[in-house]
Amino acid sequence: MSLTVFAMTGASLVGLGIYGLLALPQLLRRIISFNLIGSGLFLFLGAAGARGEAVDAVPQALIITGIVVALAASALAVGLVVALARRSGLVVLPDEANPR
Amino acid sequence: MTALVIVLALPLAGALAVIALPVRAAVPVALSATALTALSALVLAASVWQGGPVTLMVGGWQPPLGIALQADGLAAALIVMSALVVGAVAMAAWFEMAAARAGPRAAFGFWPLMLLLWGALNAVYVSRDLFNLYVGLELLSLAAVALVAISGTAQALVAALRYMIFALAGSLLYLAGVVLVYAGHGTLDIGLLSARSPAPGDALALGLMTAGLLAKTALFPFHVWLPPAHASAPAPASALLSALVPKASFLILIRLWFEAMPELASTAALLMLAGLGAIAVIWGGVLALVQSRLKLIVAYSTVAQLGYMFLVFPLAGGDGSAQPWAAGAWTGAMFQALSHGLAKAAMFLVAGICIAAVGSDRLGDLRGLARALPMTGFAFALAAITLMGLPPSGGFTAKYLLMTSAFAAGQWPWALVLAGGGLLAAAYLYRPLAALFTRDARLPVHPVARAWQGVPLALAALAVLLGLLSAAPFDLLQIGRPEPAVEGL
Amino acid sequence: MSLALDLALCGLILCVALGAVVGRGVFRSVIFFITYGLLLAIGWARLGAKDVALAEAAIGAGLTGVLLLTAHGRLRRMSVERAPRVGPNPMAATTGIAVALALGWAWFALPAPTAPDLAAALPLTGMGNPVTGVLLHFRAWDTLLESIVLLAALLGVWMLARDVDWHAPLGLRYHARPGGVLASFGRLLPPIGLSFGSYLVWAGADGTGGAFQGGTVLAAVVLVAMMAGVLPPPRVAQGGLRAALVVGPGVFLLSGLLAVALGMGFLTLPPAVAKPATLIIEVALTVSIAVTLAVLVIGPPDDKEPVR
Amino acid sequence: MTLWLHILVLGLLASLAGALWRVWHGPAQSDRMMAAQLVGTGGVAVLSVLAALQDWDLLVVALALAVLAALAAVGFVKAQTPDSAGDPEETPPPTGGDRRSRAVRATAHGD
Repeated sequence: MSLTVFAMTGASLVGLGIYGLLALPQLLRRIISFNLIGSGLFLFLGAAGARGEAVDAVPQALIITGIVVALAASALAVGLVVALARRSGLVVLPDEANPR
Repeated sequence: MTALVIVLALPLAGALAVIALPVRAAVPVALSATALTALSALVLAASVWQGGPVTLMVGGWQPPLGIALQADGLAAALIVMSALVVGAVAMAAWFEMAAARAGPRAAFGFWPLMLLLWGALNAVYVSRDLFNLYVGLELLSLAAVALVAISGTAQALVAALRYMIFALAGSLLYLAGVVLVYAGHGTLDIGLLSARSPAPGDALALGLMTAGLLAKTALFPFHVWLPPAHASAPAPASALLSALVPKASFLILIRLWFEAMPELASTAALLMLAGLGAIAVIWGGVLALVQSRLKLIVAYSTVAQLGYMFLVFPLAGGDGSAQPWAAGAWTGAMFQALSHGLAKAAMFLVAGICIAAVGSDRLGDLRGLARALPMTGFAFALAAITLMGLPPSGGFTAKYLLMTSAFAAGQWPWALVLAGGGLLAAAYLYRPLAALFTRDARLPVHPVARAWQGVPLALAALAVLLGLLSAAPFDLLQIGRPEPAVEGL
Repeated sequence: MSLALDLALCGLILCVALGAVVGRGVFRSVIFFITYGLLLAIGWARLGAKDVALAEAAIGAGLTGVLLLTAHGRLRRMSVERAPRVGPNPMAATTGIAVALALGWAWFALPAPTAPDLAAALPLTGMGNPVTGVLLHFRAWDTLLESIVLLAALLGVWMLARDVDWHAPLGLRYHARPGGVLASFGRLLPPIGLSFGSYLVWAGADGTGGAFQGGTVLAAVVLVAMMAGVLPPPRVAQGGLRAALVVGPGVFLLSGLLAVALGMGFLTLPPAVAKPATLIIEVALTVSIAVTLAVLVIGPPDDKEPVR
Repeated sequence: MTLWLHILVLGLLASLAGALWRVWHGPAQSDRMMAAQLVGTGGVAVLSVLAALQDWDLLVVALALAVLAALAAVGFVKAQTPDSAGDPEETPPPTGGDRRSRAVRATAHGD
């Protein structure tokens, strides 16, 4: 039962993160939303891996790998956001997709 | 097996060495790592050719515990194509990314990033483990985004950020599918998954993974990030990004739909994938037609050319996989992946030479450039022949195979797409060709080393040779092909 | 009773995530995200995943938090205009809810759990902690690639430097009042953190811990020391820094190639030497992870912020 | 005993909820940051009790949280100064338009 609670929390976190990603233009908040989606997925996986007799170690290892990868991606994304603000003062993406 | 290990490990080891060693050692180390890896790629392809797929259990652990790597014919072909492209890009970058031209920052960062990107590509080509593929894709995306940002302008940063957002969203969608697969089956190995007992969540998992990979492959309507990103990067980086990076996520799509979960491939889903591909061919072509910068034309052409590869899904997937035309369609799509890689890399390297020669890639500024740089103009023309799909190029073989399969399958609308896409390519490539080969030169031309000019020419020639000598790659691609159907065409 | 506990905890986690997404203002969002990492670490502890809890506490709550906080501080000063205020977005809400519902449905449709049998193979690795066994033996290729992913991100961050700053020390110029609280703290934390981080690496073989968790704690120590002005930030050109960045993945990769040269498979560690070899790899990885993460958060070489 | 420990954890979680309320309301940035530090302290407490309840290894997690919580506070303090790298302690007490009072004012405005 507890596992279901965690899995549902994970699913809701994914939903919340997707909302944030689509609805919030500020780039730092989008990075936060990415992290919410990732950790929600990991929570779901962790709950699924804890269903058996013993807790499955493989999902735990996958999740640790995933957390580190998410940190790497967040760091690069944050760096890009800061560099963009430094060059042009923007904290959201300009609307047009094409460079001139 | 040793060749496979070298192909996987040497680019990564080269990148580590380039980072650790003093800056002056970077170029020799990177070039020798590139040469050795390219040699091993050829050895690997030869051993696949002779002995069938090469398999490697990392650490000696069998799946589901360990990770299996396998180089089948398709992976070997992509590894060789990538080695050729990276080799050419490294040669061009030797001139173009020199510290005197590109600045110390870009000159430091380009080499390790190129090698990391290559290592990630090779890792993705051979991996049979869905989570390992996720890690490989992330490495690929981060290196690719960094290569876009290397130019340092605000415009490049915007393009890199947009790319990053799409790449991250794609990764997470893919990861969601991986999570569902592991929760349902307790394994991530593609081979074990094909023999699994189906679970209700499988369709959802496949859908999520497909959506994520489409975003990474820049299929319409997820293509908006690609042209600005590929056009903002320095030309050698653009060549890598456009020729190679989308092929990795496309290959995973092939692995999922043809090997891991072929029974889930419903006709409607396959038609939708190909339909999006068809729209991409037309829409990418139309947008390429209205651009005024060479790099943007070439980048939009990537959107269009990637679309052709998706015609493989209804022609060779699902129920169609047992049909006589499946082999032709499958091979045609893979030929498209290979020949587009070679030709597109050549075009971006040409763009780099143009920028070095006249300081701009606007069509108006390129007028008459072929008079001063005939090798470069000829290279662009050869690459254009492949992208238009004219005989005897590799692009022609690809489109011929796809078209005959489409007629044999009775799915003639795809043939219209192939024909229309070829006409559009001719139209959008005519403008830069006409500008290059016009008589009146506009701007003074800085001299460009002949060796540098020879690099894209060699790549473009290879793309044409792929069509002339299509028998060998054709046979290589059949090795380890899922469900080898009756050879019909 | 424990169900009530989990319900309360998950409720808090959801509230905090909601606060991070719908709350107005970026700073509030960032702070909620930091508390989110904290609560999530408790959640992992409840799920019995101690190693994940440790990783989440160190990375999710610690490093990502400080990364976002410093970025927010800089954006506030550098941005020309604020982000436009946005109202509720029905399209985004529908998409989010649909995906959440689909995942929720998938949970109830999951077949009975099947897991690979680790018990038989684990003794061959010499590891008592199955998670470490999976990370460094069964899925060693993942872990090697993952350590290289960090390096790729760092190269990417360095490429964001301006050309004029390239030879400057990494990050901003940190300074603190000599003898002040921060400077003293910068001297107090390192010994504690160093011993704790090293303990985590050592304990990882059989108990809770591991190279990534230990490396993150060490990175935190390095960061605090740099921010307190105790440790001068390095330059890209420094050979020692660059060697430290690659020693972990380098040793890992070379051990894998050595195994090939000796006629075993790629990344194979024979049971006889598995335990000491793993320890060497882990120590090297820890050094690289600590240094990479610290300079990743410090950011690219940067001289002075533009004043707007 | 187990029951009491459970009740203790629930009580601690309730106190965390109180701190979260402060994070939501602010109004100043420093209010939010201090509340987050309070959540960190509460989290360490929760983990310690959980260690007694489930597994003593969780004390390691609690310790990690305690060490890392300091990092966020340092990052916050650094972000408050105009050059984002200094120390608010460095300047004399506010006497008008100096650095510190500007930092404090920026803080009081919230976001």
